[in-house]
Amino acid sequence: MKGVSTQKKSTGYQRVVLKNSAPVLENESTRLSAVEFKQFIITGLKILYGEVGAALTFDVLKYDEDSRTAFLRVPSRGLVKLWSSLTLLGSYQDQACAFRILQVSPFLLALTGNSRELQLD
Amino acid sequence: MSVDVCEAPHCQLVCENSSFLDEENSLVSLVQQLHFNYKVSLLIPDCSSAPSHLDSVINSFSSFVLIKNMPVSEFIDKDFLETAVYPGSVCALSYRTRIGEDNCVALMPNGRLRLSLDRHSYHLLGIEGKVSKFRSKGRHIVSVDLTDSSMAPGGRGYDRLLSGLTCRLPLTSDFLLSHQQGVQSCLKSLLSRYDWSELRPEVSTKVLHQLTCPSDLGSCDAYSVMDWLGAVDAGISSSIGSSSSFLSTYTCPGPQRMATTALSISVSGFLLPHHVQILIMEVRQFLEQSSSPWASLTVHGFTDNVVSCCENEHGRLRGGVNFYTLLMSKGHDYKLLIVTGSHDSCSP
Amino acid sequence: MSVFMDLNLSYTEDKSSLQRLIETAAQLGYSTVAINYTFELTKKKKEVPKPAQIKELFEQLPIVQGRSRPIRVLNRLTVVMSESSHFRSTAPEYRHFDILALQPTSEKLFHAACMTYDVDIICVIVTEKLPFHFKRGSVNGAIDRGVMFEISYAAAIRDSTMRRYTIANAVNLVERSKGKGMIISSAAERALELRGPYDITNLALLFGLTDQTAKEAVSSTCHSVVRHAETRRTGSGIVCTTKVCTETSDQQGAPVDADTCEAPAAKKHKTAASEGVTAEEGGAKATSAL
Amino acid sequence: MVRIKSRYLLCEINVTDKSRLLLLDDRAVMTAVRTAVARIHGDYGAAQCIIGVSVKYMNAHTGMVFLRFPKRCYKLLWSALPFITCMETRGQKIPCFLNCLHVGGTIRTCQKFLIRYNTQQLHRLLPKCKNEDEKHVRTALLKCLLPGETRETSAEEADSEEDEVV
Repeated sequence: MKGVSTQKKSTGYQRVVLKNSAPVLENESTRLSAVEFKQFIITGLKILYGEVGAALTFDVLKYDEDSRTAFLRVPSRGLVKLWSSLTLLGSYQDQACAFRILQVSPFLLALTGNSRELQLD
Repeated sequence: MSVDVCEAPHCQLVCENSSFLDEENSLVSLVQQLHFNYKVSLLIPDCSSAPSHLDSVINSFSSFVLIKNMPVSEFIDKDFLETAVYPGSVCALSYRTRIGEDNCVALMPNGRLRLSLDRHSYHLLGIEGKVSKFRSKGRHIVSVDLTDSSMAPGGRGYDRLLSGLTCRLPLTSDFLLSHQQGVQSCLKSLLSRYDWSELRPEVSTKVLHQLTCPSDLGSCDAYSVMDWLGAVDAGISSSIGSSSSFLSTYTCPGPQRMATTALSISVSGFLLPHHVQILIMEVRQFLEQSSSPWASLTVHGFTDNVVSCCENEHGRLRGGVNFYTLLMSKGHDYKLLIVTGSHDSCSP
Repeated sequence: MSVFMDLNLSYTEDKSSLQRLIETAAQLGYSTVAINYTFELTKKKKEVPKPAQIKELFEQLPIVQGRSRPIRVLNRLTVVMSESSHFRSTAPEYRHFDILALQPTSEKLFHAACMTYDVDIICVIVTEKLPFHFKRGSVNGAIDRGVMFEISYAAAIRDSTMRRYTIANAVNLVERSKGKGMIISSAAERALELRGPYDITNLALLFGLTDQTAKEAVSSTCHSVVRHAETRRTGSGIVCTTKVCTETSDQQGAPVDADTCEAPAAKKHKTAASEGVTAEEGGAKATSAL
Repeated sequence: MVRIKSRYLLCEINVTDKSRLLLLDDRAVMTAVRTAVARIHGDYGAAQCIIGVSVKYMNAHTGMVFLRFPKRCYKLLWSALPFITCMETRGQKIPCFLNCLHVGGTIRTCQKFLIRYNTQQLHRLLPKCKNEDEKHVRTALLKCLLPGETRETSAEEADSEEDEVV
């Protein structure tokens, strides 16, 4: 019988996933495709962190056009940058907008089991 | 970039390879120790419908009740102590309270009552507790063993707690309550006094078609396994891009194969560890008979839970994540992945 | 850690937009908000505004997201001060407000605000380059007195130049105060300028705050401000009422209980709002004496 | 009294046409630095540039510049310097690049380094000299080593003294 237990401490590798309902636009009828969505976030990064920020790699894992909800994945060292640039993004094509970050977790798996989403009654 | 902006959240993943046949495996104790489970999700590849016995186990998760506006002092009510606490097997957790922000309460089956209080409430209650480990300013954890002799009704400790909870700090909250033998029969008198509703755990079954999965899940590293399972759970796998795609570079880890069907079942609610245990046994049995090479079971705990694994304190600033994944393969071997994370995961 | 607060929602005449603002704040998970009235004494005719009654705004206050309690709404007055005569500490008009804030525009006034004026919050200008340098002495003086500094972020969302000034001024302040005694609020005029508390915690990292102080900036430090305001309004906490329950007074009488009841109260926090503490202590003693 | 910690960067402005170096002034350099930082690091970088960043000394003849950055973010700001390709002054664009020679905690160390560096440069140039000029160069070199040190120090020590004290 083997019972090996290993401990791993993640350092550089780790990824962080954000689930964000994004963006809440002033004009509800505006539609955003996945590519436009990513482009928009890159613009935001570029505004706040310049060309260095625009070079940050992140993935749009899933994007739902109707609800404008997306799963983003970013290396953990880029989390603060990406998150803060989303926070400070205030307008999309001259209309006010806001990103609402729903959940942040080092594991994608944790995003599907958020007990705060439990709605009873 | 200056240090502050590059700071990475860190978190630990404990990975354990063992076998069910190993007498010393820690699985049973781990499952039993996590009292407050929010969601169990199960993924079985190469399987299109759950066999009846597995199905019945999934549907046998006991129902729980939501009691509104109940004072915490009800937990040390003499009747309640005798019918529910002393025999054990009752679980209660304050609902719609957030750890780190509000006062949270948890009652564990072993009769321990744990309160996470802010400074002000802590001083009002006047029961000794510990300062929260997570440096949250002024947060205190009060832990009382209700089965202790001094906590028997009439005892000095009991009186103090009672006066604390009824007079100085009349804490009320919504509670989720679950009982191994069914709540209604055991706690009739309690329920009669409050507004309550009985709820059944929600079961959802999905059959996934043409799922790309790693051909050898066991040999992949733990992080990619977790990522992949998460992707499947979130429904991302179907839109997985290539490594050069603009939108996403996420790919299935390792050598791939296509599973024609896969079964994904999730149960969410207020689940008792006892039932999780039964489910694990059932899946084990199922694996031995079926053609599926492995099955994965993920158990998510409640985020706003005062206690985490091994009765340690759970705090969101450092332990927002609390879940474990069990990868079971044929031949009674399993791989257990526990996240003992220390990242302030966020869900506003 | 206590609940999340946003102590600065700009007041607008438009009732529905103000309602929307408060609803959004509740939705984002803020448990307490303050409606801010800005008062600038430039033209002589201007009078101190009268706060709107919260009851008139809402029949029923919106429920905080994920909780079962309604949001708490306070009123706050910000006095923009370019001359020392602009702020009259005893003005009866100020009494209508729960929280009193001051925005000094020169170094001298900043120092005076930090050291002497009886206010709860000192606002840091974020829309332009700081007209003066923060002196460590003034900053520490304010922190010792329990007066907090406020950075608001809505300007940073609106405009790129202001974003630079917001970050620069905030960084400058944090450097002097080491992140202590700082609150971050929105100063939002529209609902879309509000951000969630966790977003702000993350944003505060850019200002040079640590994880811990960043979180405090939207929670416990704000709590201290509210407490400080309560004490200021109740005359240094001399007059303070506490709920006393009579049912179990027999148990209270036991000497052991009286001791334990008092002990934690005595070693209470020596935070900024120390006056508030004495008030509570008095309350606790009163309870145990019964 | 707590000092605001700064870092001083000693940079050399390299231009193709040496004569145009004289057109540059403090302001041109500062603007070039600010623009580069804003481009490379965006608003966040630009915000760090608002307080505590300045051109402390500039020698238009040799193209030497002392830049002062706050210590907490000097690496961030420094990383934008290589992206400066030209400077604008009096309506003219001067193509150039900045070469950072030394980073010091005080102006004094930077200045000491500069003198040593200039001496080295002279030594390097020495073999190239024709015989007639050699004498002149030698004397110049000696001057640079001993009296030069006192001469330049007096000019800049005042600068390092006025290191911001708050």
